[in-house]
Amino acid sequence: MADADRKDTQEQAEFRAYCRDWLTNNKPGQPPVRIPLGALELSDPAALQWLQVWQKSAFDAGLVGCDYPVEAGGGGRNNCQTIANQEMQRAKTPFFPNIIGLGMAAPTVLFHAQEDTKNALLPRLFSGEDIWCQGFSEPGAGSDLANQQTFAEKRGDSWVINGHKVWTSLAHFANWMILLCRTDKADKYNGLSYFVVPIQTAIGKGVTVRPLIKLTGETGFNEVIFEDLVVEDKYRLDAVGAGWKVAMTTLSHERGAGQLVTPSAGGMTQDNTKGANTSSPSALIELAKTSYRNGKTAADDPLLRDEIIKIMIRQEAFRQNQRRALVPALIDHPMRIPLQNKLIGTEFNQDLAEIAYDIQGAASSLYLNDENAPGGGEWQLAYMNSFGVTIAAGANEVQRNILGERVLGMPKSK
Amino acid sequence: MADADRKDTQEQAEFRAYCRDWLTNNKPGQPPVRIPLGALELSDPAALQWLQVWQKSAFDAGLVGCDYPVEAGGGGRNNCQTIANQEMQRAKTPFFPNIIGLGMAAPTVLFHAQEDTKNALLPRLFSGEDIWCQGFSEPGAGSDLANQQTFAEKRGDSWVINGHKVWTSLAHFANWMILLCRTDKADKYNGLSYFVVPIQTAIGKGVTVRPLIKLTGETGFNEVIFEDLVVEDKYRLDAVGAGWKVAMTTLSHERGAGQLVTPSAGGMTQDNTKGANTSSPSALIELAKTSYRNGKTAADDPLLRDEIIKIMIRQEAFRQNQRRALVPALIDHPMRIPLQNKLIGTEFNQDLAEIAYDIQGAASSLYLNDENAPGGGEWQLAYMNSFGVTIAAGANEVQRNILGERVLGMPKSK
Amino acid sequence: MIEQPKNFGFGEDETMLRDSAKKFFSDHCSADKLHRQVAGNPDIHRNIECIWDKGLWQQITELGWTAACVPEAAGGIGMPLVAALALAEEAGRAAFPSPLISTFNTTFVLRECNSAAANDVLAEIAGGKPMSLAITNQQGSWEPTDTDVSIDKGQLNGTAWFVQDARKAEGLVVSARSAAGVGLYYVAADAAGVAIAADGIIDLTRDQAHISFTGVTAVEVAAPGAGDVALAYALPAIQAVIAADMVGAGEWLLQTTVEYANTRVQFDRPLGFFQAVKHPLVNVMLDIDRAKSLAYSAACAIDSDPERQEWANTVKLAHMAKANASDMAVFASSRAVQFHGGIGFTWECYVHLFFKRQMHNQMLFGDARYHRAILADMLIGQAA
Amino acid sequence: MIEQPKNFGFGEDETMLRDSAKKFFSDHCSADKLHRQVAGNPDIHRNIECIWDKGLWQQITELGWTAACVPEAAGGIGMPLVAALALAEEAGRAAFPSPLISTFNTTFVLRECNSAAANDVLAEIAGGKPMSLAITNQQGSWEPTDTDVSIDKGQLNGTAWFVQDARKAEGLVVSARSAAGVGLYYVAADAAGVAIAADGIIDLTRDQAHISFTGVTAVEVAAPGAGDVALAYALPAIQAVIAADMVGAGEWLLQTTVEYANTRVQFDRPLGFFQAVKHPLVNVMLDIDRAKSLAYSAACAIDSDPERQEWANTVKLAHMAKANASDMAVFASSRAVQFHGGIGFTWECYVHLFFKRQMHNQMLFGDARYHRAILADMLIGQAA
Repeated sequence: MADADRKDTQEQAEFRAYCRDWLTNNKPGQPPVRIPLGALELSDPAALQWLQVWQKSAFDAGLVGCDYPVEAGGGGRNNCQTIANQEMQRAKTPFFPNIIGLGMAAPTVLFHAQEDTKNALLPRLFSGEDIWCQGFSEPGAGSDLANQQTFAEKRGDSWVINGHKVWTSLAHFANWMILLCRTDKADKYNGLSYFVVPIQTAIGKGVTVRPLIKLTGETGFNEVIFEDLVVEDKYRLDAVGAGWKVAMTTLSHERGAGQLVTPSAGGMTQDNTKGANTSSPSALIELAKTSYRNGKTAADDPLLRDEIIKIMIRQEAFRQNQRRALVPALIDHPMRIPLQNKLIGTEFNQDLAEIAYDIQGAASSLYLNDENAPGGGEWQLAYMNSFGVTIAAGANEVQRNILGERVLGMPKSK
Repeated sequence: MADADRKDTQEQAEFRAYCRDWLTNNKPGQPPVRIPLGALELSDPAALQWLQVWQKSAFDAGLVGCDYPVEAGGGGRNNCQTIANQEMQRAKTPFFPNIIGLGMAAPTVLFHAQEDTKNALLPRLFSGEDIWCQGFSEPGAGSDLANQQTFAEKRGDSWVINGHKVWTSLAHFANWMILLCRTDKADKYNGLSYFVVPIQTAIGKGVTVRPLIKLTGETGFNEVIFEDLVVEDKYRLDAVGAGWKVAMTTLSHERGAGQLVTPSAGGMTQDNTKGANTSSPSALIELAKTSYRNGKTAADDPLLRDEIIKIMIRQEAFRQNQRRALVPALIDHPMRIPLQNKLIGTEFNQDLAEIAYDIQGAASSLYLNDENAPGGGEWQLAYMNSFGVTIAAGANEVQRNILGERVLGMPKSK
Repeated sequence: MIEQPKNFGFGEDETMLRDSAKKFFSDHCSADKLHRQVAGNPDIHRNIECIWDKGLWQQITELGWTAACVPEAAGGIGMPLVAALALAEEAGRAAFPSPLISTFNTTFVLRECNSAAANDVLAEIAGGKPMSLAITNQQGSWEPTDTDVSIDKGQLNGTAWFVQDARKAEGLVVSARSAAGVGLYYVAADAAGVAIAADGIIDLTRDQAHISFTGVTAVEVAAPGAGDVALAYALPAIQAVIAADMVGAGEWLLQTTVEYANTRVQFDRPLGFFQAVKHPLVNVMLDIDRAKSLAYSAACAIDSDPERQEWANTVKLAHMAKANASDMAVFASSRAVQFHGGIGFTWECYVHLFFKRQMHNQMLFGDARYHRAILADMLIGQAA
Repeated sequence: MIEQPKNFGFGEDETMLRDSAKKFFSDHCSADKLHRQVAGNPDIHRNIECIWDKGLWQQITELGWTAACVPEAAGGIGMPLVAALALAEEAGRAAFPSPLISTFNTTFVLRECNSAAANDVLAEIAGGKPMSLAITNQQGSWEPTDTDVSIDKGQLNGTAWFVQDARKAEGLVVSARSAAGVGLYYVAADAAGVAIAADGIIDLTRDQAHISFTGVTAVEVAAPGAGDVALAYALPAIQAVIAADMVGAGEWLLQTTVEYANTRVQFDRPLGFFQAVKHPLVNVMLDIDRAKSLAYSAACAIDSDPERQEWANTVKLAHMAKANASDMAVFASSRAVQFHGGIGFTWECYVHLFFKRQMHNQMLFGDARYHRAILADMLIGQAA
């Protein structure tokens, strides 16, 4: 389904033309270093910096935050972010590095922060000058998110925070964190509050960021430890005790089920970034045509052909699901498709990369540090990384609970 | 794996020779009517009668109950039932009709009944003269077996039984029932007691048997309603309140995990019984070689070939599991393999028959009443019937709980 | 690049038609009533029957359902294919016994014939005459060029197999081979030389037959060499409509099973508490949504592209829709029976009606593996 | 009909050997120690290393492991193959970094060569010399007749790919083609003209290389035309041994994940309470048991049938064992990471060591689909 296969409003059509024009004349060029598959895999500061420059130029051109209010640095448009996203995809631009800021922090700040805080933070968030991270997970609060132990204590006009966050992607680069924590130990859900916290300026002064190493060998996420960090009350979002409600705004956007469309660029092929595009079945077909498995071309194996087609059907269905989700006459429950997206998307990527193992046969043993690895070893890396997302943001087991309970109306499983 | 691929004890070797000799000289001959796939599908009295004659002749020859005590009608041998079973399988005999008697009632009666009751009941059970059924399931007690509502009240020396049993296979033919019921409403597990009940003689006098129709259109199981049925106390097994423990003896044998090997004949090919042997991958291959699917021979389709091989691997693994289960050095937990058998066996049959649908293509629409149906439509019948066993005797969801809890030591899921 | 409507072309008219279908089925075709109608005789060796309610068919035709997708030029309403899909989806949700789907499929084929004779038949369909296709050979091939019927000197001879709703149809479109290729021919179901031999099928909501033609005089609706082309052009619409029927039936199975799981208590909890029940049902839902999105996108692609400029994309979407829907149909049926437990295994539980319809649907016009194999050749290229 | 022992031939000697292996690994190769040993440098672009403990290898050879399956005539102990399986299973359970499996595989090939030269090499294996096979071409073919190495005038030229434990092996058995067919040749790993180019592999417990031979003088252990035959006869043993390694590693993954699920609390319950965790782990167990039963039955069939009277059955069992074990390895690994949650995604959690070994194992000597395709030709017959 091509981008233009939609009928635009007049505002959208004009904006689309503008975007296309701007993107034609403002190509980000070749990166000076290897760009990873996504923002969550960023570990090289040089890669980050190059991507930040790109995000800022896109923001300055009005392609980021299009539907946000003007006073918060947005474009004040209606349903135009999706147009900008389509055009950036079409132009095969690099992705935006401030993914957590754009996808989770921005809508949460918009809907729940005080006016001053909002207008102070959002422009630098959109431009990518500030990188954001998310302080939700804790050693004892993974899928059971409400089990927060990090504690914020009110002292005078400020809050003093102590606790331990884990799996914090991008914390090693982040200026700001969205933080869910406990303010009342007596009430699991109503005892939570939500803050935005300037962490980079506080490193060594109540904040410690320690890198965690993934099973792939990459860094990219972190532990963040708070020891008597003092945070001003103006950085609290919504009421004390309303943290769970605010977190739901964050999570609904994370799951693609929020009110606002996340600014997202991408589509730059891995040809440009020195590796395979491991989220694309077309790239898998290319791999199959050039890989030998047990001495034969993998693309000729009827069983692997069937696996590839199965996954292509899932990809096409995912696209058509997004399209149908916008047609009220053809959906029974407004959240039925949006709440599926995280589950479907992450399992798609996992299964796609798993097929690549069988396609490569013996060569699937090879990794990024082997010059003979098909596709540079990126498929194996992608398979391992795929578990990050089937686990994170509510493991997929929890996503299935959510769908069964909220959409199908079944009783809670816990 | 052929039967002889085992080293027999001397007793076993002699008994094997005896069985083989007897079976060579005592062939049951051709049935006069269609014999269904298994005893639980019996609905034609003529088929039952023919099978009863066969069971009695096998019992008279000493091939049934070989390892039971002589005074209970058994052969008093050691580990010889498995030899008789192998030889009956090899001789492709018909199955035994009294399957619930042999597989569930007999060991339960042996281990828990009073001596007189035991010796009175078992010989006619082994001979097949008495057919047995099982009164466990109720409308509100399926997988949750302990939720029994049928109530037995002690009045003088007897018990008065009221309640409603369902899914009772063979009740329409049965003389006896093993009955689990409640004797104390205050204690879920310790409030159960276990009886053997002569139901056929009580029909119209406290017992009503009503046929239930399966989704296949076949009859074969029933509702049994008790209204003030009076049962003598000698028919109680084990103590009042010990019903759950007694039921575990029944269930462990039903799951193939009991102390005693169930007498079982079988292997008579469906060629002799006017239909396909729908529990055999070889028969599936025959079907594939003679079926057209979308205009092509199904056996040439690489995807169906792979499905057939997958199921053949499961079949071979099941056989080799049984063999390994008897080698203490190669098993970690004594119940690990036996407790898998019900689950694996029933899903094997379901998946086997499901493949037959794709093999037959358009002709999979045809049923037993169509002369052009491949394999006489028996595969479609087998697929539908397969749900009977993935549901019955503790749905497979419950079987997986049992394995996770008893073998892997995981916490209870309920 | 063809511009497609944002809403799949599913506008107010289509929504009204669909909503009236919903009301029609809820008024006239409850599962309870359906069971009394078609499941009266469970006997496994019963005589082969053909049970449907012609009165309801009359009402349907008056509501314009058969005319919906007949072009205006042929006396129909000329609605887009997505309208037929909505009707098929509702029919599937009710497991409706009728020749509706067969008549739709015949419509799609005739629309591709571009002949006056075809338009005459289309006009009869618009007027409410039920029709079916007799285009499948004994080996169950869905290829447009395969047929066991031949035509010579205007007379049909041979047998067509797996004809759907054969005893409900009043007219048949038959594919037949001559030296010049495969053509399509119209015959009345009661014409001389037409012998309908009913099949004993599992699905209680349909009838099926093999039909032998012995010197049957027929009207040519597509010339030899043009008939298989017309069939090929109609196949994506046929696949999408059957997928929609499966989506409707799948949704009935899902919702009915969810309802049962929410009320049936075991171990002091409703079944739906247990993830062993909940998660597979969520997977059924995912499968249904995929199938539905693909089916409507295929239909919309057909509707949006009358010149077939992007025909390969249309064909792809339709194969994907049928493949996905077939797998879904098997899975949804199997889980519905399993999670209904003992009651699901009985004739009195309505689940079996839908189970059997889905197993029939999944093979109709090709099962999932068949469509994926075609897609593999399209999207990966022929294997060496 | 060959009579097979009831206990798979797994008697007292084999049990003792296995139990001593269990003790050895528990004393010397805890997961904790292993991680410190092989996972010191997580850098994704790290230099290619080959980490193993030669001291432990020395102990193993003293315990007689390498001699176990060398025939007595060649200076070995002559134990049945099931003994090697038990050692492989324990090695897999410890994810033991060593050339044990490669040396076993080389032993199985040399046993089929029936030459004095082969027996000389077997004697060296019995004495503790680690060996490996260089028999795979660049296209990763597992067929005995495929090789990229040629031999002419007693000299090897060409490259062998995917050589396991290449930098641990002191000797290599190389398959090479000449006009007369494929033969097998022994060369010392440090012979002139042998260039070992290490591969950057994911599995941290192995090393792998492609090895080029330039005018290397070699000792013939199987003549041209006999080498591929010897390889074909050795393959079932090789497949069974690798399956056993996977069974051991799978069991470690299962038990470790069960333990984690029983202690990790979420939503006020241990994870293992949830059927979404419990049932997949039960499925992992079923898969492991299938693979284990098939592997030991294949080994027992080889042990029981030296004359190869029922060779087709042996070949079948070995293909089944490897196919089942490969699928199990992928599934068990994937569920172990998933159910360990965030911690399972970290380098510090030992699960990744086994995950990576299993993904390597699953392709080694053919993945599941490869073996099933061969079985299809054997058991169904060639497709038209």
